[in-house]
Amino acid sequence: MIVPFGHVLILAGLLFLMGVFCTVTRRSLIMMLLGIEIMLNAAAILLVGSTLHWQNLEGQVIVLFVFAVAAAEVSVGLALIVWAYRRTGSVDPGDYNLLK
Amino acid sequence: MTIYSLIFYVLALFILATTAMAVTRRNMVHVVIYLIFSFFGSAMLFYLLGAPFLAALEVIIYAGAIMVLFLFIVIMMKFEGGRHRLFAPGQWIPAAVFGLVYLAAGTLLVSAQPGSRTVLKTARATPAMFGRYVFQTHWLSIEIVSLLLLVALVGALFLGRRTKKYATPKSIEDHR
Amino acid sequence: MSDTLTLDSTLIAAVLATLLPFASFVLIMVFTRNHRRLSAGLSIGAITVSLISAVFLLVCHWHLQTPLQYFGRWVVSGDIVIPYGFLLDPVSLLMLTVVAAISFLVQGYSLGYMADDKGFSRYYAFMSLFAWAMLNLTIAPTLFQLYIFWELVGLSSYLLIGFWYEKFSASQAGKKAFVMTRLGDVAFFLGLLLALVHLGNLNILELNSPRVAAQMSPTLITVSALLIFGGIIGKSAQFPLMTWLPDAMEGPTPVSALLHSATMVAAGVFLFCRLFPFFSQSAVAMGVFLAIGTITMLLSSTMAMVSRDIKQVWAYSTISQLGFMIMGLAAGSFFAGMFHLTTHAGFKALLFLCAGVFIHALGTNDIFEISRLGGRRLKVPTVCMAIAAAALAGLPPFSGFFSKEVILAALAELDNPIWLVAGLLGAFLTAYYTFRLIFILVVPDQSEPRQPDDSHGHAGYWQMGGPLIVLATVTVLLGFFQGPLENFFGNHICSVSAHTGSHGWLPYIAIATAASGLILAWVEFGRRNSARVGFVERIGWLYNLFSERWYMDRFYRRFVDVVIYRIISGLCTQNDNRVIDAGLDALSKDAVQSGRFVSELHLSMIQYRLLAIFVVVALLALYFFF
Amino acid sequence: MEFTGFPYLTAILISCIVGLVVIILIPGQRQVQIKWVSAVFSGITLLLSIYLFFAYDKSRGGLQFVETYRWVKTPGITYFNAADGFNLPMLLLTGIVFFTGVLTMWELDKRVKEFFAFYFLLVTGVFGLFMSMDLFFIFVWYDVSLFPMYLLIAVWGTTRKQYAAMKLTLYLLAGSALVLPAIVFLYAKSGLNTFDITVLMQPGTFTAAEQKFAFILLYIGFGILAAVWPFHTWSPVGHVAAPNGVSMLHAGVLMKIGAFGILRVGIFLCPQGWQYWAQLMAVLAVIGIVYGAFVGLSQTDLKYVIGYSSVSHMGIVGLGLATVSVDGLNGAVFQMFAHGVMTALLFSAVGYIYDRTHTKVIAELGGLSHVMPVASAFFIIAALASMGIPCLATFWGELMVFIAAFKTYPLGGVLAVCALVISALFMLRVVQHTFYGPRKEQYAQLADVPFDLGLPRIILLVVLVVFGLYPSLMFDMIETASIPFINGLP
Repeated sequence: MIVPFGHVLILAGLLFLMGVFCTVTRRSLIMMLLGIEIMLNAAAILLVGSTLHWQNLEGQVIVLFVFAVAAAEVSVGLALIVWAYRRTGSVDPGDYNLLK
Repeated sequence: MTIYSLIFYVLALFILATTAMAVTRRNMVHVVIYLIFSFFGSAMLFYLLGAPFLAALEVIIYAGAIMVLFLFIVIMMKFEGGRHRLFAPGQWIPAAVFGLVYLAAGTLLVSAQPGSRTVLKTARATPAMFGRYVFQTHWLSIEIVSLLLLVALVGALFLGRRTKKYATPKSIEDHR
Repeated sequence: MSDTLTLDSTLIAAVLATLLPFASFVLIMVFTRNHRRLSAGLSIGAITVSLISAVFLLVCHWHLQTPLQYFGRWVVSGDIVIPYGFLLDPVSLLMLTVVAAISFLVQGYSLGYMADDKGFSRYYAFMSLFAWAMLNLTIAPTLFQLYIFWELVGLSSYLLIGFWYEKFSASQAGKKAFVMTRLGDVAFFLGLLLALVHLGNLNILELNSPRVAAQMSPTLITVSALLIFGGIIGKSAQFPLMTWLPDAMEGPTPVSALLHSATMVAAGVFLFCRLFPFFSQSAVAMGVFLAIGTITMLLSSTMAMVSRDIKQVWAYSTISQLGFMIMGLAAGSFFAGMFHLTTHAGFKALLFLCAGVFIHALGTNDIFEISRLGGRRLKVPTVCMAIAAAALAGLPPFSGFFSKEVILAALAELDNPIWLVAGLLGAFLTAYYTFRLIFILVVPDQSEPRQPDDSHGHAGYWQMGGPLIVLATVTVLLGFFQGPLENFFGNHICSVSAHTGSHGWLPYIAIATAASGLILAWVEFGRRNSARVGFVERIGWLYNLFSERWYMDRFYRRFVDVVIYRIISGLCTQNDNRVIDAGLDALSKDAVQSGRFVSELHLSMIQYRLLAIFVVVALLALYFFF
Repeated sequence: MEFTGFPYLTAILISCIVGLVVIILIPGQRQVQIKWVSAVFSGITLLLSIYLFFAYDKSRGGLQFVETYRWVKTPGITYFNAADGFNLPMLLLTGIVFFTGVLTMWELDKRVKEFFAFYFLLVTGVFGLFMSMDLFFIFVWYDVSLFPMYLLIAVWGTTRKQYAAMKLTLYLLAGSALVLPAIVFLYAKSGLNTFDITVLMQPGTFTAAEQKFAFILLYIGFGILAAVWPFHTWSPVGHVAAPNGVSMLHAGVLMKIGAFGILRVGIFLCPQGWQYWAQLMAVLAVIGIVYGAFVGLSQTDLKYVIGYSSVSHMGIVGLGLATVSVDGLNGAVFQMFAHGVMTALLFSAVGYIYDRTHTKVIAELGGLSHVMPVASAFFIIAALASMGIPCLATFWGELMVFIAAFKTYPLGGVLAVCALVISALFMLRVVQHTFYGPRKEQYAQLADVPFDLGLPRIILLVVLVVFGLYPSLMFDMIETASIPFINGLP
């Protein structure tokens, strides 16, 4: 007997919100990437919780894949950031407005 | 209230608090450190929720590999901070509005979900059990993911090459 | 009554009388603009034929029993039929003759007066247009036709008053005349529509028949009579709309003579005569008319007392005499109005034409100036003007005496003596201002040194003199035709003569009033060593009041400037620019702006885009789950 | 394909299109040739429209010169042209204004080829709209006539031409955006699978509610083009900016398209909606009449004054349509015709003056009667027509409308009649300040209008006078359509 499922949902939800907040408000590419990590983590927590809820191992499997994808994403993402930083000297997303 | 639930709430508070601290820090190194704590908390939560293997992975991959990667980058690049306000009003106000909408939607969703009141029972998926399940049902996906990781590795290497052309940082205005 | 077009001599004469001036107008405008003599010849030829036809018609139908009508289909639309035709009855026959005669004389006179003008051909074209409109107006059988030509008279008077268009004041006067009469015409038009809606047609004879009362309630009759009278107010320069007429003196003097004697302004009184039986069905309306006529007469008499401009004096006197005619008609005497209209046409034309000779010869409008330059040595106009002035003042045996006497008799018939008193006061003032002018002109000014000036041996002098003599003869003789004329109208079924001749004392009082006016004028202006200053001019504020036309003009000017131009027109324009246009521009700017905003979501910083994505997802979630 | 006799109506369209093609084929440097070709082909359309006007059998009435061709069968689109008492005056008007407009632009020397090509395209649309009896084609022609307008103003215009062209186009497209849904709505609701107006106008096709809905859309949509009061601001701006020949077409014909559209589509298909909304129409029309006159009073630009007088006059047309009576329809259609000719004359006269003096500002002009009496006379007569002087055509249209309005809406009628004074005031003001007054030095060298350039003005003037002296010519024609239509109303 741990907690009602809803509490896990709320925890994951709040964590996700923080991730979103971090992603969209911090003016730094690295912080954006970190925000994404927070969101992924929130999703992972939710998936683990739902595994317990429905007594189905599938959720944990997805978390496994999430970790893998997160690792790949971070490596490529950071490499991109570094590359872009070298090229422009800025990690401020507001400076990347060449589309305008 | 059982001891498990107490642990859950403590962990939840810990995760939320460290994450919140991470989001609001100006110093990147601090951010990363806080997040590492947050991920440690998450790992313990996983353990509590019956996923010891994933808890281990969380510690190894997230708190270990990914965060350390971030740490290296942050330290290596020496991004100057403090140029901007931490939260520009033009951004955090819409984000706060979104947050309210999100909270409202979330609250409604959670409360409307009949399953959300069912209390979770303790259970445990041992690493052996988990591994057997994964490789019985998802072996192809595992292979594809491993390929993905390989590609990511190559890609990161490719991007990380120092080319002469872009050796010196330039301002964006020069590219306009 | 003949409703079909049969070609008899009467019809041919009527067509000739009414159509030829138009033909000459078109011919002059299109072909002979650069041939002065040809233009004048065309115009005068046309009006001569008109005059002969008119006289022929008058003589032929002297003993006319029932009115003759000729109709041709002109416009048919739905259930509205507008015929074109002729109505021949004593009123129209007499008026036709008068109009044709005056037009003829004025055109002959203009040969001399306008000889040096570069717009000679144009002048004659407009004259022809005017004659055409006026002649058709007089013999219109329906109010519609009358209204149409009424408008055309307004138009041609606009063209003639503003004839010297290089003068700003002239074009301004023309505009003023047109707009003010138009104001009356709108009322006229509305009254006409009111009658049309309730009666189904606008035949004048049917309007005048007693059957109208069966189809229209008394209130309606009153309202439509008052509205139609609005047209008379405008055209005949009655009380609220009288100020255009003095300004209309900006036109060439023959034009003033034509406009203010027998034609344009008389058209209003003519309309009153035309619709006399219809109007007299409403006692209220007649009362209003009487009041307006009286006010007009007195007001304009006072204005005439202080004017120094010879044409202005006669203009004011025209207004006052028109008011007098309206009084007579409104008092219930059809004959009084019509008779005075006829006599007035003669002597007023004479007055203006004489004034024209002075102006033409001496080059000034100021009476003191004319006197100083020796105007009295122009014998023919001086004598003619004296005759006409005597007629205007109502001295026997000139024509004005007889017609004024008839009007006063009609006023005496009324219950309230105040109208008679007002009439006598008017007669007194008329005699005063008339002879004021005459004395100023005739009696040499002792204070000024005499200047020998023989410049009046002018080329056009006798061309101008001829019509004067003819008119002077008419003025002297016409009064004695009162009896036959009365008989002529007696045959007319509509004639409601109130003249009973029971006021044997009235002629003496009238003569006494006129004579006292004359004597006062003599004391102030005619006597040797007189100060030549009228009693009004000694009272400063009264002089100002009179010479500023009771401030009516200023009021109108201010009213038009402030209310029409600045407030209403300004507000509408502002509304157009600031509200409608600016609103639309703002709308389109907002549209562009919102387009920009939407494009921001595509083009702006990645974080905004992300935020937008999240918001949309959240909203979609809300939408799909609830 | 059903043609009864020679297809005169199609011949008009064909002569426009052939003219257009020929103009395109001629090299652009040969300006004189292009002008002659334009004159010849527009002359052909004029002759054809005159022929139609007189060949129409008034005793028989109804639709004549019918040409039908089932074009696209599935949705029921028919190429269906016909002439009746309503559109023959409009065709005649278009022919007259087209021809005289070409002659008025005789002195054009900038991109002549393109100008006349667009001019022909515009007129093709106008002719097509007037003669078509098929909703689909009416909409297509409507848009065909709108689009060249933008270029004609934006390229050859003068004052704030970009703004004016853009505004006009947006306005008119907004109008067509209202018309299209209404047409589709009617098409769908009828269930008859046809765009044929004669079929759709049978009583009972649409319920009262449907008619009310569709009519208000059509009224506003076409009303924008007819400069109905709150939607009028495009028209003065457009008049001012457009080159003179285009102003003539624009005020003379294009605004009539709006009123004619209300009549042909709105009133024909939705008679009940028409009766329901008539009060609104009358109110807007009266406001337009009075308002246009007052705004015209304080304008400083010659063409703006004419533009606002057009707003006022189109209000009279609207008032006539709003009365739901034979007299009102007669008056409205007559007024459309008369106003078209009159405005064309006004703009044509202004065009000559503007080409010489290079200004349209009233305060800068003055004393022009001294140097160009004939040119002034044209303007003055047209101004008199605009004031509603009898014996010029506009008088009769106004008269009929006022009579009808006085019967139906006494108050509105009174107000509209009172506006006559204001319109007299502002027209006389313009005449006084432009043509009267002392001779001005800077204009002393100008020449009066020669005969060949005066020709278009003479034609317009003659038309104005002929229909002013003998209006029955037109009323008899209109009545063949209006009386059966009003009698056929439920």
